[in-house]
Amino acid sequence: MSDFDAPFMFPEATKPDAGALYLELDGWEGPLDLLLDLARRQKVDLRQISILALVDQYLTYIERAGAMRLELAADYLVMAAWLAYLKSAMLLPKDQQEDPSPEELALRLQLRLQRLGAMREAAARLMARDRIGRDVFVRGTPEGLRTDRKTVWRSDIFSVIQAYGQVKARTAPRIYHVANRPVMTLDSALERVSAMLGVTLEWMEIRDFLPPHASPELKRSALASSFVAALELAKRGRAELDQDGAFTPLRIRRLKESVAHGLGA
Amino acid sequence: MSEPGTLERAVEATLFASEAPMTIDALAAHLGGIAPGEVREALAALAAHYLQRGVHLVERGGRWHFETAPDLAHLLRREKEQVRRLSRAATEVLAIIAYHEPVSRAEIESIRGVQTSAGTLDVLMEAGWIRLAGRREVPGRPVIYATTPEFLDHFGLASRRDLPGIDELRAAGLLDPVDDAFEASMRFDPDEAEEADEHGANLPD
Amino acid sequence: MSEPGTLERAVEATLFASEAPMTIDALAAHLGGIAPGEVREALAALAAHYLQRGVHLVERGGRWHFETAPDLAHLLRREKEQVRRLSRAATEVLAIIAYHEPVSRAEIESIRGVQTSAGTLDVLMEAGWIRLAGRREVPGRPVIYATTPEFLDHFGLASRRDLPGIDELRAAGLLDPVDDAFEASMRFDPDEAEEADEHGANLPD
Repeated sequence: MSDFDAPFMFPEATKPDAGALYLELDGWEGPLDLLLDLARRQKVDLRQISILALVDQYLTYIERAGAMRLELAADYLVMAAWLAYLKSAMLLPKDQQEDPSPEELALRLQLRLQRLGAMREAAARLMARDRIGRDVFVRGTPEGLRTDRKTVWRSDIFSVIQAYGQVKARTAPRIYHVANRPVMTLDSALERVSAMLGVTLEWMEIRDFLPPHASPELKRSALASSFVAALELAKRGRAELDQDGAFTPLRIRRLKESVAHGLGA
Repeated sequence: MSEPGTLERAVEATLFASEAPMTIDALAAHLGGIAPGEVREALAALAAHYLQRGVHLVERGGRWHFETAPDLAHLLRREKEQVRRLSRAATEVLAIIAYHEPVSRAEIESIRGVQTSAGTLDVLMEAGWIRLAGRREVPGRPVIYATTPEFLDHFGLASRRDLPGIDELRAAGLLDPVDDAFEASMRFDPDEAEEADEHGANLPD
Repeated sequence: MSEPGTLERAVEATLFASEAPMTIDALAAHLGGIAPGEVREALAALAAHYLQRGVHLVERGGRWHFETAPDLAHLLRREKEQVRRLSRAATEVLAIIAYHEPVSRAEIESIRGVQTSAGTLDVLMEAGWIRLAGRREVPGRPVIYATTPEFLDHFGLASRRDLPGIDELRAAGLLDPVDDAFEASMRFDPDEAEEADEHGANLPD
């Protein structure tokens, strides 16, 4: 909606209360409606209508209503004021006119009346058509169409057997066999290394702690356990470790003063 | 009299029994996957057959149904089934929506020159004749309205092209906004036209 | 084709639109005081005309109305069959019932190791493959289930003894750890996997 429409925007006509005004204006849904009705009384095509004559009719109508001491609704008065301005502008010499020219304003008013008129006529023709429930009727008691959905289930014997196999496989109690691998536990490594450290105060390589005739698998395990045991003893202050560099032989020897502390520290 | 074909009879029975108008696709599906083209042919044969009878087969917005012949209206009119009498405001709003759809409330109001009370659109919605048709992608994103298939049905229109006088109205530019019509008739510089708007708005204050 | 007379068309439209069957007198009165004899003639002409159509004009206890031709009655209630594959959960339950019948729900659950939704058993009942087979005479008297002759039929079994035993299942690799078997089944039947959740009973709506 453009700004131009603003002066023509009024609340929809309310039901007449006891107000005498509405005895006169009740028939119209706002000023544009009244204007359209007045325009129709010129009995010419809305395109040929004389806006000046229309303005006069409106103002006369409003005046007469005022003379009958009716309270006029504000929107009708606003329209009256706007039309009075339009009329005076139309009567002025052309060269004194500003933009927009009164002709333009009049044309806009005319276009709006044409559009409202067209829709009013269209509405009337629409309502006059053969309408269902008034002029034409659909079947009084249609039986109705029903669609019952039925599910047909599909499966096959292999799926059933396979499902059963899976249930059995899934729920069968499971027995786990843990292979008995040759290992040296940390405890026994700790014992071995402690015992061997007690023999001498000299540096010994950690490899010397390994059982000499063990299988390669046990040797790997013994090496790892002995290394951890050596670290543990060093932590307890019972031994010290020494290594020249990465991957060089790791050596270990007993700390003399550690004798006093004992193993349980 | 030539005997009706099997499909013709099936379509006839289905539409007689249906509680609502049916599209060709719905008919085809209901009849167990008949080709829509065959259904269309059967409908054409049926419509021709019923043309001279007391009941007509009609298409409304792509949906088909039987209804009593319009020329028998005087015999059938019933008080108890009187259709709801619409207020003048409601009939105008309905016409504006039908001829301009989709259209926003502000656009309706600019044509009518009065505000539209909320109840007016509600009445039309409740009757099932108009529906919300999304939003206009302009500032404020106003809701826009359009008519429904039930509207075409109720007023006996095969499609919106059958709206009385719509072609003439369109040709006369009476379905164009005032601004467009104004510019067309003034062949005016649009900038000046905008200025004119502003002045127009300020004058009556 | 002879054109129907005015009265015939009026009677046709009136009966079409009427919400209840009408007697000849009611029709005569509705049509503005036509002689009942004329109405009777119109009805006879109409009934003859509709005899070969999809809709018939019939008299029931002195009242006339239109109804669907008897040979097309099936169009009013159409059954739409939808073929669906049994979900994984339902297949498992069915297999357990087949192998262990008669079996209670609690027993099924203890064999499957998961809870069984009521819908799963409903689906199998609906499919006609299992039936209630009484109650187990233990505390709580739980319902027990067994397979039906339709089950044997559908799965092509002469009797339940045709079901492969555990040893055969093992030999066929069907007792392999679930992961392997599951993957094998994925390759075998992709759409099964989609339904593989516990609630996959897929109740019809």
